[in-house]
Amino acid sequence: MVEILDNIDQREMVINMGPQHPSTHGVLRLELVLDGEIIKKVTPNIGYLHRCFEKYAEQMDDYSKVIPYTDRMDYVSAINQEHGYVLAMERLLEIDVPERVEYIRVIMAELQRIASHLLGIGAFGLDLGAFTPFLYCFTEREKILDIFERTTGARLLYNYMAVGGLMKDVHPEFKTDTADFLKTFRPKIKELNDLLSYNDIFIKRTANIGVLPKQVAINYGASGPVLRGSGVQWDLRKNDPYSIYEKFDFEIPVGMGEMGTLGDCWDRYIVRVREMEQSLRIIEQALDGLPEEGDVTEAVPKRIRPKNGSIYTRSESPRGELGYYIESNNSASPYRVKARAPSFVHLGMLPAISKGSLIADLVAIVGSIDIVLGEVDR
Amino acid sequence: MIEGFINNLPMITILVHAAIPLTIILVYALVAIWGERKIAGFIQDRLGPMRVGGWHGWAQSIADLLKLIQKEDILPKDASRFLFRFAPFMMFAASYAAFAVIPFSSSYIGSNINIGVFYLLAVTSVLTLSVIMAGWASNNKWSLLGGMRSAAQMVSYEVPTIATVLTVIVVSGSLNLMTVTEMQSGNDILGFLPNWFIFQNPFLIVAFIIFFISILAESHRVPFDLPESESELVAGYQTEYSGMRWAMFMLAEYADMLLLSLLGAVLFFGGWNSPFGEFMGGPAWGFFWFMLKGLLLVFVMMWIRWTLPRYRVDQLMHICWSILIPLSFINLVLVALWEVIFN
Amino acid sequence: MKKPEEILEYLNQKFGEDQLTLERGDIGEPWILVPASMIRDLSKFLRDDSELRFDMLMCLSGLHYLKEEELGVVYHLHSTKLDHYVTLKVRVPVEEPEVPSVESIWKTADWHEREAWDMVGVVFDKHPNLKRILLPDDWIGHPLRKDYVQQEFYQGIPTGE
Amino acid sequence: MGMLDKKYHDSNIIIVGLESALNWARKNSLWYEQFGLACCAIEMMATAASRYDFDRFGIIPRSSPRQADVMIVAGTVTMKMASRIERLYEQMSEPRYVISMGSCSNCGGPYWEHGYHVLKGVDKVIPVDVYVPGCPPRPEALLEGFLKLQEKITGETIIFKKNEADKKPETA
Repeated sequence: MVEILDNIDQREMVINMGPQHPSTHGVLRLELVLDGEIIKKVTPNIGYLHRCFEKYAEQMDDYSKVIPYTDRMDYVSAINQEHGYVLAMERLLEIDVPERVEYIRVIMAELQRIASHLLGIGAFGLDLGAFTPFLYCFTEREKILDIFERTTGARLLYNYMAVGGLMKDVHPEFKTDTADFLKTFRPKIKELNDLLSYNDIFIKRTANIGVLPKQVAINYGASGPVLRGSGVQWDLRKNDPYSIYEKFDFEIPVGMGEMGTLGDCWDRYIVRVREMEQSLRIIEQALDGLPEEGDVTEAVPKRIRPKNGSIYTRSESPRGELGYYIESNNSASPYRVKARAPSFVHLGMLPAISKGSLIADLVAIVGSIDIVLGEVDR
Repeated sequence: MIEGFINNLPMITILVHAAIPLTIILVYALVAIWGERKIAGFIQDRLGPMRVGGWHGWAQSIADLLKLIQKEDILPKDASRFLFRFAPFMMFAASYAAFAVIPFSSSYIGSNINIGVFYLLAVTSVLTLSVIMAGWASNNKWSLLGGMRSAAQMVSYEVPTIATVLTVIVVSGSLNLMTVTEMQSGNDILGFLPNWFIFQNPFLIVAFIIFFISILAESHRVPFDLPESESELVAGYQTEYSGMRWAMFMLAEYADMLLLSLLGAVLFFGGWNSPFGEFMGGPAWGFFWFMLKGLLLVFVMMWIRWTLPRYRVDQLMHICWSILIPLSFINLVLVALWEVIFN
Repeated sequence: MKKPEEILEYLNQKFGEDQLTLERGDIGEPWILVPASMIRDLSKFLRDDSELRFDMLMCLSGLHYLKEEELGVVYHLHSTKLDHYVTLKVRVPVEEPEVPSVESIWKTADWHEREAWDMVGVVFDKHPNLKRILLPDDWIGHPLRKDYVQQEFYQGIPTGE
Repeated sequence: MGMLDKKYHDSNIIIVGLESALNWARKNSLWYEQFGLACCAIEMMATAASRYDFDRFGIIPRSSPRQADVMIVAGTVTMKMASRIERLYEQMSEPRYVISMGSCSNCGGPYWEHGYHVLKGVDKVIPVDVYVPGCPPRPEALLEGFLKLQEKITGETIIFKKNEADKKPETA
């Protein structure tokens, strides 16, 4: 650090990167203690979007009524939230689900992962001043939302999965639509790479910034692209396979520190871009294996009254490890539903990563850990 | 023709010489703001303004202007009143005053002083002052940061601008912009190329590139738009401004863009000389060619804005001090050598 | 890949027979009931022991048992190296809800414990700054208590209909 | 707007001409404030993106409240956020409008019953001009909300203050 003469009166400036700020991805307040533009201390204040999900889950008089509220937790990847909750319930009640339902769920979850990453990457580019990639990503995302809309009827929050099956079967042209999307989307990733990923200014703004070492990541409980960005080969779809993920072969992209040190913003970003390609591979294999016949609502129990017990199930949401701890006490309404949100944990790491960086870097770091406030505040 | 009528009524001459650049700037600003939104729309494959006033929303900027007039003009309680009010007008005055020496066409120039370039660079350095004034006066932490950033950026980017302008003066030998343009008329380089400075000397192409980068930074356009960077400092030094005061900042920014592009056109692309030599010469055509070159450079600035991300403050300084400045001085020496050897 | 039962035997050798008991509901996973005073050094042992190496605290949730008048804290641990899981549960009476904080062992517990304090009212002693994290600081009561009554007004704004 | 409400009692040719010009200008350049609360913010961004494109109507985002005319309350307003929303509304310069987007900000939405921390409708804190129903409303619904706001603006007169406009007597 540059040494400052002692007689110069230098006071730190406390500034609120407040609940309304163009690049806090929603209502997050960061109290910054600044010395010039160098950040001495960051204290995130959250809770501006606390919507009482857990209290609501306890008041619902039926386990399946909680599903619309899980959508609204991480509203950018609603299908993955439902998938996590539904998996937990099926493990608790030991229901086994028909093959066709599992395949449709995996296809929808991977499509939602691509849509969520597109938004995360677009917003990250927007934070660094690149306005156009944000709009190109949204154009692609709209195509995925069209597929969801024809199947579930909604664009963003679907309430599509039920405990033990699905609300209703997929749209007749679901397979052809998804296949068309796969064909058109693959060259678009290359275009995005040319425009943003290997853009020299983008690399200068993201390499060696917000470095998250491997050990700190694990100790802080990081997961998903943030953990993989630091070089840890950890993906629940491979390491702790749930649903039918072990049927598909796909790699887990891991940050290698190509552009700077291992675990910087660029690594976390490029892991998300490469993950989209892997999701495409999964969807292709799942589309081929999708069984034609099978009623999707046959295994859905009429009434759910689990005996008392508890279960903790984790699934790989686009932001990381999404866990549901459900405790039942022999009644129709859940006794306790606790959602372990990855963004909540990643935001807890922010003070540790961003000490001594500039404001512009802090914006890049917040963009690279890709948080959604609905999930942080639940 | 204009000279005869004006000389014997001094008051009228001042008004006319003041009014002509003002109308050019105002008409250009309205068209440029609408143009930027259409270009942005085109680059991002969307439509841009369509509904306002009929064909492709041509009346969009007029609607914006009329609305901004109706906006309440908020003066923050403990902002320093006079500086807060004065900053936008000083900023526009700085770039507007510099239009006096720009030779719009062979028969019209504001004031044909022989230190044209020197005057222009001196007046535009007042811009930095007004941005810092705006940043400090609005008593808002974000604008203070924006103001400090712009202080560092605009002052340090004047050095490469002046260095590259110097290389052209070395070739042209005179500071008067009218004579600089006259020297570039005719087209006998390699038979068909117009002998603009950029073709006369290969090192002047390097000089133009450095010049273009530094005028991007001078008028704080992306990738150097740190003083009012949207995503970091809310709205930079403009955070506290609303209504017409903020509109004055927008006008000043677009006027500054036009001014520096026109300067680039004069120094490197032969001002009002037509690319076909005598074929479309003459004062009226001269004005057309001159504005075309200026607007082309403005178009490139807008094009860059919607494709590149933004630099960080220290990277900005690094580029200026350790790349652009040494390069521009070396280029100055090389241009001088080339001149000595070949002419 | 250790089963919860094997982990319990391993722990019993270390911490004595009567301390920990393995409980199992009618359905779902078993958990180890841990007395509150022991939780911190048990966690340290779980993380540092070469046999166990639980380096990741997946989830920490607070509960309120109305009938038994108790507050519960559930820890879900996972070892990324040896890939096994364990669930610990601590139950404390509602009157003195003190539970030692494990923030020094797993950094992620910092926010999870603040949330448990905010929602259920479990006091984690020796926690660096135990403040409300989700609700505003001047909020009355802990919402996830079964007997929680919602306050009528908050700073003059009606919370009800 | 009430600029001239002291001098004239009813509209006449001069006022009508000026009025319609000012209303036309205010209607066609509504700059919304770039901040979103929850899921509706994602739909707001999708509306600002290429397919639905706010810019066709002259609507662009402005990050500072000073330069914004419309505040789109896109998402759930919680108790902690209520005072911030009020503060932001006060920062906006005068001819300002509020579009309450989504059933959460209209009336508490899916969180009306047990949502202890959710404000049951943003109109408890700031005056709202247009309510857009839906959870989240489709981009077309948000655009419809803007068209409704534009109709409301064309109805405004500079003779009476904004909120007294609807009480003005039914003269010609």
